[in-house]
Amino acid sequence: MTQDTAALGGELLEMRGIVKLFPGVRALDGVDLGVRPGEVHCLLGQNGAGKSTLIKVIAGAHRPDAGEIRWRGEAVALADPQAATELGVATLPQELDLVDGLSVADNIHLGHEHARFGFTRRGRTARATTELLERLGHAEISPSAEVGALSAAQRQIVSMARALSHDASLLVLDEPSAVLDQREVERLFTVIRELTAQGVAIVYISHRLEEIREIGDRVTVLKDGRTVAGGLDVESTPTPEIIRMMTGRAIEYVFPPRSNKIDDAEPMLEVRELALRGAFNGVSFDVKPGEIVGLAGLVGSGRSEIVETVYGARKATGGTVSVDGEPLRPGSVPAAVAAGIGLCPEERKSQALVLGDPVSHNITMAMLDRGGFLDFAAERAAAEELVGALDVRPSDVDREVRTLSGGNQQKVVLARWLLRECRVLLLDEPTRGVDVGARSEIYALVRDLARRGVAVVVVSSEIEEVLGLADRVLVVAEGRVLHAAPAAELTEHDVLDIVLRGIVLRGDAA
Amino acid sequence: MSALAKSNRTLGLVIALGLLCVVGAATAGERFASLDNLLTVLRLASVIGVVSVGMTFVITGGGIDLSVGAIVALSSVWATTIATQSMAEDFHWIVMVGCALLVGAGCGLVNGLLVAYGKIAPFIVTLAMLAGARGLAEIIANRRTQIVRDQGFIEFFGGSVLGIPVLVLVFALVAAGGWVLLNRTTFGRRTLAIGGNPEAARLAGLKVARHTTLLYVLLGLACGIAAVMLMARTTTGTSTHGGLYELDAIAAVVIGGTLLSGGRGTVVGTVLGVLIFTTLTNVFTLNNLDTSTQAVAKGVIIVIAVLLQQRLANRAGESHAR
Amino acid sequence: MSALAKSNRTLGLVIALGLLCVVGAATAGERFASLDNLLTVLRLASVIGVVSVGMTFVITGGGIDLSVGAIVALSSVWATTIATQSMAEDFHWIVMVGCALLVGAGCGLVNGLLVAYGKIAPFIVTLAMLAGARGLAEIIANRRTQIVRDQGFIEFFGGSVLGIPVLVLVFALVAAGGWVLLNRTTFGRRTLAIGGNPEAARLAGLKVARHTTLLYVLLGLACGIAAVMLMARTTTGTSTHGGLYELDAIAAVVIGGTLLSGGRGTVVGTVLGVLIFTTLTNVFTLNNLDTSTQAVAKGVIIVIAVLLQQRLANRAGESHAR
Amino acid sequence: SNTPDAPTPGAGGGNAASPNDAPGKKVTIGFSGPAADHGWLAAINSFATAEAKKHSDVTLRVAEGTNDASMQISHIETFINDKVDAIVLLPTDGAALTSVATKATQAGITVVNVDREFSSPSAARTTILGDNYGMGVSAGTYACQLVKDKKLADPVIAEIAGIDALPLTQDRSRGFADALKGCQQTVDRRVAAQFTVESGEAAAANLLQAAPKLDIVWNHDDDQGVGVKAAFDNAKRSEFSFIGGAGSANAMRWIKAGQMTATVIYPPTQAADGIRLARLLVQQKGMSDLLQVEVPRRIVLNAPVVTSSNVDKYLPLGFES
Ligand SMILES: Nc1ncnc2c1ncn2[C@@H]1O[C@H](COP(=O)(O)OP(=O)(O)OP(=O)(O)O)[C@@H](O)[C@H]1O
Ligand SMILES: Nc1ncnc2c1ncn2[C@@H]1O[C@H](COP(=O)(O)OP(=O)(O)OP(=O)(O)O)[C@@H](O)[C@H]1O
Ligand SMILES: [Mg+2]
Ligand SMILES: [Mg+2]
Repeated sequence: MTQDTAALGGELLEMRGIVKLFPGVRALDGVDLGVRPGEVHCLLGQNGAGKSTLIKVIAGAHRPDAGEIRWRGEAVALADPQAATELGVATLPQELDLVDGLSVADNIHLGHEHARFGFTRRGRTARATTELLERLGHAEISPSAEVGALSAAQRQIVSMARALSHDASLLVLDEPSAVLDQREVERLFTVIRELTAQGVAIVYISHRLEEIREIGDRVTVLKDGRTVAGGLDVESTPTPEIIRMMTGRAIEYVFPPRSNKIDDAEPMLEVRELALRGAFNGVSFDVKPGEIVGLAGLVGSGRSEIVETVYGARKATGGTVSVDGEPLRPGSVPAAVAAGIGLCPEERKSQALVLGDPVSHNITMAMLDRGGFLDFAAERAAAEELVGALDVRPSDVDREVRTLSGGNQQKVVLARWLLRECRVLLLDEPTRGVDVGARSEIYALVRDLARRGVAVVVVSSEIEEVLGLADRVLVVAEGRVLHAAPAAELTEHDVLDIVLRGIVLRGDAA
Repeated sequence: MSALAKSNRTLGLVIALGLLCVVGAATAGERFASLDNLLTVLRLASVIGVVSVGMTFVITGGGIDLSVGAIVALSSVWATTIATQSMAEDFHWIVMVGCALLVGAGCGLVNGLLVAYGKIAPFIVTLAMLAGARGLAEIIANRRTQIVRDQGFIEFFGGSVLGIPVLVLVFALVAAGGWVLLNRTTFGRRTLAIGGNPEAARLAGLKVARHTTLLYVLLGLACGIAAVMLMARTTTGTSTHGGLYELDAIAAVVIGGTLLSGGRGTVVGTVLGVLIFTTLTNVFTLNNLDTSTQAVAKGVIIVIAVLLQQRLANRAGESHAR
Repeated sequence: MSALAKSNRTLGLVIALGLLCVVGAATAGERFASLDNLLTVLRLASVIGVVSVGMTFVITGGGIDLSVGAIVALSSVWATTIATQSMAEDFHWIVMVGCALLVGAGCGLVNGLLVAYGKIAPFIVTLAMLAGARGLAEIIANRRTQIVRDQGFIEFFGGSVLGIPVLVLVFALVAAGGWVLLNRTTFGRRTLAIGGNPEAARLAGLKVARHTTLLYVLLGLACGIAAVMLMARTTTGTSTHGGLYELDAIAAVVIGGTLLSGGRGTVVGTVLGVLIFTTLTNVFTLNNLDTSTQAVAKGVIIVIAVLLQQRLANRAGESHAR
Repeated sequence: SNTPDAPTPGAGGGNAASPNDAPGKKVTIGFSGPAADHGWLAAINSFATAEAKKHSDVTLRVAEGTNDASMQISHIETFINDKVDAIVLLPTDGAALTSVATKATQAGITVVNVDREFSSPSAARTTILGDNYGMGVSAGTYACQLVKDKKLADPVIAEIAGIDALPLTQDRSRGFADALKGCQQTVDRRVAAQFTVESGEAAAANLLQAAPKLDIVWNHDDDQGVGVKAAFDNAKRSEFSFIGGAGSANAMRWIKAGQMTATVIYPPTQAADGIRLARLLVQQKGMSDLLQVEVPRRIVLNAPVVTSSNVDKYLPLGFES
């Protein structure tokens, strides 16, 4: 790898005055960005600030309407993804772009296959794949497995391996940690440090500010499609200052206070010996009205499957779920919804949203089980109110959900169940991809719902979030509930101990 | 697609239809522009139009139905058997109508159940129904053309109300009903959601399987109505009715702007699509084109029309880079 | 779908075919189980088989082609015009073969360009081509059946090598080539990617439009080959060749397990699908079933076969709920 | 006017010139028939257009051929709107077109019904029928003759029908079976094709497998016959007598060459005759060969059998398909 530019301290990638217009939106309105070889350059900004759009410009997926791009000092036009790849840019997009029907190995090498005369060299491909996966600490993923059958986290790993497979000199990671747990994030950081040591530049996007602190060298902050601060040194910039630049106000990154008036109520949601063959067994817990129960655990521990089974999206092979004392018909989502349960699923794009439909339709979707005529005025009013309440940006409810930024899409899903006024709310990774400001808002909102008597179950890979938000925490590993305790009695360290070693160090089951 | 692009797409169809009319008027003059000719076109459009409106729902909901023609045939045959007709004689011709609608809806139900609960690809299910229903129609009719004897029936459906043929009225009613159902009711919205992302619809608590079944029943019902209209128009019931309706209906729906992959549907577009195809045939006939040339011209015109229409829609959503 | 489920799906097809053979042998005995009959079935399967293999690629790549039958007709007509035949006479019958392949590929190219660069829905493009190519074939042939005079041509393609009819060999070659292309080359992998997630394919730097065009050219070429086979088999070229091939080919592909929405395709499944349909007709004929009963039986058998096959595939992917 | 030995009028234009041919009042004739996706139907069309061209006073308007009754009805409606003088109609289905034909007649248009008969006699001024039932009878009678001549004991008789869903196919099969009853024979094997070369080949190939030995094969249609014959040649089977139907030029050439036993004529000139008659009717002339001053209400064309002994006479009539 040529390091001349690095030696000169020059910039590898320099972008100036980048403008990108979408119908009705200036997604990028004059962005400047400079990335040096061997650094981890963090890109920060609220949901919809334009980070992913900027990334897509770098990747050659969007053509900017104005602006200049220099690569190693020379002006370049990133006309298409191929041009970017040829320069040495590899991207891990926010919305994983994998092909479900292809194997892990084929996905990783799509577009730059190991081939001779057009024939794929399968042995070579498999070996290269295994190598990449090992490097990421995931040798257990088989190169021949179909990607469609992998879990969200595994897909993230494959996507990561795909980005690494290019031998790029600039690696762009758009929220790579959103579906990863702490252990996985650590592994990711190890790989990133290896790469930067070789002189590879990294552009890193995340809404988890503590990650930025740990891995970042410099930050660029975007706001409303503009660079508000470019190339600040991470060490010397305090977090509150960054938040202020992002949001324009000072936000305390805090969890709302717990209420303490729940103990005497009858449980709203009762789960008894719930089992799903091949996934989990003997899961029992109660959630009282006003209570927030968190499920903590590592990626792949079966938390998503538990909530999906409670919801009836998967048919339980044993056990019962009751709401307010009434047992639910297993395997029936409509029954669950009728009984007052709502689920924000893990993958918003494939499981929750109709991407081509307007925001308002997506918000009112759970109300459609009632027959009759639509009331457009009421629909619009309801959607606008929720969009306002959750601060979805832009606030236009007629906009196709597809065109919203990731975090704002998440808020739309939340809005759906707020409108439905559930008695039980199951939230699977509710803040995935949500920015700091909105996160606090969501926490407050969830707490507020609880205060109004809703029973809430939260699944999150961020242990801190589970501990901070929930009243009570269940620690899950390999399809079993290992431990249950009031959140106040657990620390992050405890939880990690439990899931990694499978033992309860202190405290007793609730 | 933005609302603007959507309305532009419809505009494109209107323009295409308009151009066609201009060509018709220029080449055939009076003969094209007369009220009589208009009614002829509308009457022809009405049968396949009813089927196409039903098809709009199934396609919008993410499905497809190849068996519509066969269902029309079976319904027409079943409703004109000696048994049915003599029952109709004893009672009222409404028996025949009821029979056709029931058979149509029944076939639709079978399609729907196999697709929604049997989880077989709609293409395969309805291909099987296509073979099965037409075979059954042939067996029932013994491959003879069955003549409708009830004059009341023929007069009712063959007649006019305020100068508008009843067939055209039926089509108008079905189209209007379809529009309301798709755009103004939760049923329509559910259809769009299920076609757009079935998994999301399921997780939002919608009864996807039941709804899908209903869509096919609805289309079956439309086929039953079309069978009644054909019976009135031809005064016969036969297993050869509805030949290639599947292609005609799907073509009209897709030209109209409904996405073949589901999630986006327009009844107005479908009606325009049907009218474009029917008018095309009419203009050809008036101009005495031979059949082969007609076929080639039709192919070329379809492509040009869609290209034009897309340019229009794209202008609205210009910078909408993908 | 796991590899297990996939192979189980193929297993389901093999079992269906096996059952069909058992039924054939039980009901028609010797007449079914003879080598002659086997070759007859294979010969019948070979023409539509070649088209279906080509169709597998287009569908896997996320497209559809309704014009295959029309392209076969046009190729056969063009390759048997007096002009072509006299050129063939002067030179060699290979001229006729070349002509058919060129015409097929040319039509495929037009389809491909309109789909990939014109961005028109494949359904519409190929519907237009269906009308256009058949019309053109009629015009060229003047709706006559053109007889192939070159005996060398007929003898070559009508002959056998080591007891295996040349037609069957051609089919086997096309199928084997198709399998290798889909499963062992970057072209095949890219086809799956483009069908499964075109946006991801684009971001991976694939030339999606060019590749899509190629897929249609490939299918056009397959249609040209099928036309040659048909010309040899029937010793004619006519505009009625290839009637309803679009349905037959798509049905074979879908029954075989290729996803109609793209992204998953199997040549082996397609070949089995073709064989099942052809054997079905053969068994029916041997048993002297009338066409209507055949149609009904066919419908029922399709549904049962697919249901069975799904149960098998599901058992493999059990816990894989939904 | 048709004896088995006399060619149908109109086709070869072999008739003596009659005063009827002299140009008269201008006549606009609308012609509508099924989709010409088939040699015989194409011949119907081309004979009709050729006939119209012969008369300077005739303007012919041809509607798109279709197999959809509803579409054909709208074509007739268009003709009515257009106020043509006469309509020559070969219906996709006689019964289905009856009501619109009645409407045309009531509108004062001369309707000539060709080939497939309306269900009401008052729907048309005159009807020219190729006799489908009679065609089957001719084929069956000839088959019986063969059985007797060749002294076949327990012969295997097969039938390759056309599109089975069409009433005309049913009529042909019924005629064939009825005639066979006359010599105590039945149809042992029956397959149906689609009136196309390709389907004929496929059906025949399967038929040959189903019946290891055949004595007589009647194929309804010479168009699909090209494919049927190809299947016979491919399988190198010729132990049977091969009877065709319709009377294409190909079939006649085969008969001449001894590759086919016989074919039953089903005249493709019906529509041309229809146009001739329509013109006469509109111009209020009679048929010059008849003493009767008016055109008859119903003409049923004969279905003669062409064999090697009389093929030369019919060859000029054979249509290229
Ligand atoms: N295809 C598109 N069409 C129209 N508008 C778009 C499109 N893609 C993005 N936008 C708009 O551009 C703006 C920037 O979006 P972008 O996805 O870049 O945000 P982001 O910073 O990545 O946010 P997040 O943190 O939520 O991922 C948003 O207002 C979004 O709505
Ligand atoms: N569709 C699927 N096909 C095959 N295996 C699956 C599928 N979905 C989940 N799994 C597997 O089931 C196990 C539990 O997954 P689940 O998604 O419930 O875990 P989780 O704790 O929610 O983790 P995550 O953070 O990834 O959501 C994992 O090992 C995963 O690989
Ligand atoms: Mg983003
Ligand atoms: Mg999860």
